[in-house]
Amino acid sequence: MADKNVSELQPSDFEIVGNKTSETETLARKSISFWGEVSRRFIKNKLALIGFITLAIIIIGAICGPWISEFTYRQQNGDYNMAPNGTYWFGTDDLGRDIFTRVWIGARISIFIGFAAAIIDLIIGVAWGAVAGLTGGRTDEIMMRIADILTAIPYLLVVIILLVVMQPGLFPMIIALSLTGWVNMARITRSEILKLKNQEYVLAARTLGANNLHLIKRHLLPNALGAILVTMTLTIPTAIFTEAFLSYLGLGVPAPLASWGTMANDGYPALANAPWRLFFPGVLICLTIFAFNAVGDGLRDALDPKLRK
Amino acid sequence: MAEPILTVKNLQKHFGAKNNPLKAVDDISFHVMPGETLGLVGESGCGKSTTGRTIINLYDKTGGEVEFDGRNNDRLSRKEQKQFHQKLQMIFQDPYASLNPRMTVFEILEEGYDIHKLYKKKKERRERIYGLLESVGLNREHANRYPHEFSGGQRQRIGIARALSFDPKLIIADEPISALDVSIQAQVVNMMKNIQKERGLAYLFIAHDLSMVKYISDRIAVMYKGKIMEIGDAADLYERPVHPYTKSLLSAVPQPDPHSEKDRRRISYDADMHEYTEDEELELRDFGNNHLVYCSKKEYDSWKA
Amino acid sequence: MMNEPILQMKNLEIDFKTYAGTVKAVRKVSFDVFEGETLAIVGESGSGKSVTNQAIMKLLPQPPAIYAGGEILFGGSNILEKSEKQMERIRGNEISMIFQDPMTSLNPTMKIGKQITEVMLKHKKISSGDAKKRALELMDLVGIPNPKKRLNQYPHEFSGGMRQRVVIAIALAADPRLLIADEPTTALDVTIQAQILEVMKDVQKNSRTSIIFITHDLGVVANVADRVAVMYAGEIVEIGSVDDIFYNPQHPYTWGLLGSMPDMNADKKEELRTIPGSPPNLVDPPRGDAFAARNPRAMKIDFEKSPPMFEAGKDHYAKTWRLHPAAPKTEVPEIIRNRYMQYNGGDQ
Amino acid sequence: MIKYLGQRLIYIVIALFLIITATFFLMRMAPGNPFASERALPPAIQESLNEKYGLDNPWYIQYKDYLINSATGDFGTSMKYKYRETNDMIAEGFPISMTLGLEAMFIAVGFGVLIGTIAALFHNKWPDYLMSVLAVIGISVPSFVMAAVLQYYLALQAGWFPIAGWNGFIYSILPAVALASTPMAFIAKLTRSSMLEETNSEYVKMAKAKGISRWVVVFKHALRNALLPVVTYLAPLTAGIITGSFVIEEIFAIPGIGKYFVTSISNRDYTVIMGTTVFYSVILLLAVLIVDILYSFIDPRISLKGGKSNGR
Repeated sequence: MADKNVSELQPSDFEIVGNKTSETETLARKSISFWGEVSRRFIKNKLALIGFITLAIIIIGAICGPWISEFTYRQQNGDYNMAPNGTYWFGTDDLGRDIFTRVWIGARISIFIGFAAAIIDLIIGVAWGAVAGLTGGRTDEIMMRIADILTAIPYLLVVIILLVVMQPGLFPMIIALSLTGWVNMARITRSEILKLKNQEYVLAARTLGANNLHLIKRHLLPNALGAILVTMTLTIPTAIFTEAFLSYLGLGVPAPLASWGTMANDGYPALANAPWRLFFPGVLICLTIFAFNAVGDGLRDALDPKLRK
Repeated sequence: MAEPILTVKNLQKHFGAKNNPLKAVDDISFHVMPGETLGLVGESGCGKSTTGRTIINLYDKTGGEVEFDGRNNDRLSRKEQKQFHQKLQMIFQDPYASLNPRMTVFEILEEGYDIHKLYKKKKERRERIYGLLESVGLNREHANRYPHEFSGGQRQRIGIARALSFDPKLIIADEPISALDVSIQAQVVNMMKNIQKERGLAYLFIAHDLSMVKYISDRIAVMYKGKIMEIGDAADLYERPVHPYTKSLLSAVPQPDPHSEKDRRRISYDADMHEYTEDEELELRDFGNNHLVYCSKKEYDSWKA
Repeated sequence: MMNEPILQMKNLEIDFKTYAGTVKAVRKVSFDVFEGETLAIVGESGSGKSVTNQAIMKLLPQPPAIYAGGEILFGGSNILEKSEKQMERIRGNEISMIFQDPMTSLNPTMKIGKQITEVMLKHKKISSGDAKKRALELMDLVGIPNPKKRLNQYPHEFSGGMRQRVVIAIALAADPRLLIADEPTTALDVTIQAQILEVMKDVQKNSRTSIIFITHDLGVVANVADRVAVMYAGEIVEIGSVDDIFYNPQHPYTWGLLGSMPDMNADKKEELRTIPGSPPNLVDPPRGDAFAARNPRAMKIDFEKSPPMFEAGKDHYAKTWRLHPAAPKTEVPEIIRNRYMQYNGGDQ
Repeated sequence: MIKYLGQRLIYIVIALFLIITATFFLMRMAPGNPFASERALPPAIQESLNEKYGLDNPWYIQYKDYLINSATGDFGTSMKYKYRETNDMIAEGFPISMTLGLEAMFIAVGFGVLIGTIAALFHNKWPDYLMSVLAVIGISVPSFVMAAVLQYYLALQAGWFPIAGWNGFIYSILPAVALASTPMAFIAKLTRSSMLEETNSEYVKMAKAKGISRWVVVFKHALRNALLPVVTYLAPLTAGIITGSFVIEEIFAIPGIGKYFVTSISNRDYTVIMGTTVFYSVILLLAVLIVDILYSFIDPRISLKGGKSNGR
């Protein structure tokens, strides 16, 4: 219909045809599940995507790195402090060991420590936070006072003392890292549970007769999952950083095992003449911490309801 | 005369420290008849929402008794507990917070049946849920959608459908329409009235919008600082308010009519004007066809005349 | 009072760039504001009433907002062409604004006195001593008890109603010519709302300030307004005096609004008139009359061409083909007509 | 005010008590004997050393002595350097560590807030992206890697700075920057998101509607409220800087307490370890207290009578 102007309208134009309300009932947006929406927004975040890809590369490296190299991480093959070349892609250290293999073995250990510490934080922290948040009243008060006092204690000092006393090794390192790490997770879980506990859809479920278990399973945990996941992704890099830091103080995993931290510590004295010994583990530590932080921030923005257009 | 579906005697709910508690609900008593709508109005902080949530056991009461469907809700057997959760339901204010964002509408509506392990067979449950959707003016196609895809009005209707899962006898509506636009409010209110006519269920309608409450309620109770100031038949209370607070409240409501607005004078209310002395007995006194007003004996005589 | 308008809005168009496409939030809106009058702009959420008025102060962040067309004439020049520097001299000085939520419109860590005097010190050549004196006067004017003590207090020490009075005092500090109130009483209880409306009417009486009062509550409109503009889907669909709009409404949407609001004095329990369906999606607004899809008496032309503003009486216009000479005669719905005859003997 | 302070002081005492007890019992569990490090000492010397350090009385006596000594600030003599008193070591090293620490904190807070504010003001424009990249680098590169990089390029290759050692301001620049890099990045991120939140808040919109110029709105209104979360972060920041100093002092050979602490660890010199640990804990706990008091001055809503503001 060409766009008529006002004057040449005929009476037929004014015949009543009634409304078309059914059209207005259609839902504007196509149906997309919650997690579908979250991943769509996560991918649109460039930085988070770069972080995710870096992480994937590092994890693949950790898994297949040692296979594709013909050297083992312990093998001392006589070429001391060789710069990166055809055979030793990342060069060798002062005992002639191939840095490429050691760096990927180190990757396994560092990442494993990071995840292990984060998972322990998750288990203790979420349990402690959920119980405190759900029960409320006296128990909540006491549990949170304990958490406050624990945060007052300088976290790294306790870890250092612990490692000094216990024989340094993988297991004591994980214990040390997660000793006071869980407090942060507990606090975040508690605030999430407190916030969700008074949400109207949780009250509605309670009026339908749901018991606490049902509430946790169907409402509290799924909705608190976002915040917990974000905190976990940010705990891993802190744990990796702390492990490298402690190894630098000579409290790392004992030789011949090697984490990035111990490798960096060994490589430091030779900084002047064999910088690659510090360069490769150092860069990988930085990339891993960057990747987890980028993914963690990306997840937080993707889960943030406010940003939902 | 029929048994009231809900009887509340000297209900109290205090928050905060024992020595000087915040008396959110300060000794109120009222009843709701089957199929009736009792409006509960008052300004923010008067305790109307707390009253609703205490009756349905979302908050533990500090004192008093609540009897629903003839049974005191403190001494309920397991089976009676189940009945309590099925026959007494609640709808909430914020359309955006009353539905779990992670669940589809189908999952939201079937939650009641999961909890009470009813309608296990898939087909039977699906029929039941489609029925609920149709009773609130939505259709099957909306069942597998997520809450964020609906408008405020539609979400409020889903909340009502959820409350109808077990054909309740009483629904406590805690400010169900104050977050909606006026035209959408009218849609939801009309639907609530139709559902009431079809199913004969009662409403405890909590709100601060006095015009809408008058329209939907048979009887109205006015609350102020945790106490019921006046309770009576809706038209009677609006035309012949007795308590000074009710008068002040009604005088403050602007009407969609410029002429009457020009000469409407606001009456202010100051709680100390009563000058109650310690020994005066304050209680709800009957001013005829159970229009009760909270006042002292002295006031009763002077206002009655 | 109907002399030279102090503000003229002509065919204002505002779009918003969103990930779902460009939303045409304001579509060719025009209205005038005269000196000393209160123009109420009423509409439901999403009608564009708030966006239109924030454009007057050029407060819309760009991006995502785009001033897509039209002009706003104030003090002889077009506000849309003014630089940020020029706007800073107008905002708070010649035009000021009150927002909806008193709880968040005040800086929580700054004393009340300072937030009031800040405006005067910026716009008026006035010593801080005089500014403080003026602030005390203003606090008294808007009904804040013992202002001397309260001047040095912080926002969290004030109740909602008191905070809104402070906000009004701030808006009046540099005695502006136009005051834009964006749903100032929506977040308040009914008794406090009544007091705030009184304060605003008193202030207007003795200061000749024009007020644009944005709200969705028709009761408040009836109380404060001299003229009323009804907005729907980014357009003004009807504009006229408060009596025209309440007693002789011409646009079907205005009927719908009036019908869905229960009247406290009506004792009959007839069902509320509802407007079926929901407002259109403004990413691609409908070609014809935006309200056509929800209007049971919609005509063919409504779905093809957007109606111009038709004159329905002196200074009373409605944007509906109903008023076109060739359109079939349709009367104002019966329940609206007799509702007003019933208790004020209108001449209908 | 007093009630609030009292509550915080109780926390500090409890925390300190826990640390002292923890360190004491951890030391007891330590493998072998602190003196067994180099060569087996003849029994007579062994005997006198145990005597001197009271290692021969039952454990609870040792615990009691230890508690009294720590309370009175006497942390005994170093087991490694027989003639050195732990307190002297701390007295010597503390001023150096403090200067380094304060310098690093100044850089972290100063530049962190500056970068964060600029990034927020030029949201989604090139300064914002540049600042974000800087922040990501800061967070991803641990202090000891940054130290090595700075040392290698700026000191070794370019020669602008001394490689290590400590005499004069020039020596403190690289270590301070290395120490401050991660906290600075964190503060920048914190300030940026907090500034973004404040600049989009209602009261800032109100301030703009009052005709207040853009920069006055940012600095007089938004920034002050945006800094509240940064102030809360100051306590964990102090902890981060102190623990960071252990490695940085080691790398740059700075004779601060950090260095003593690290050497005492490798030498398993328990008295020095315990002494420095308790000393650090006292500093950290005081930092937490100072931050709390500072916070209550900035944010009037926190009334010190128990932290709850009593809006009318």
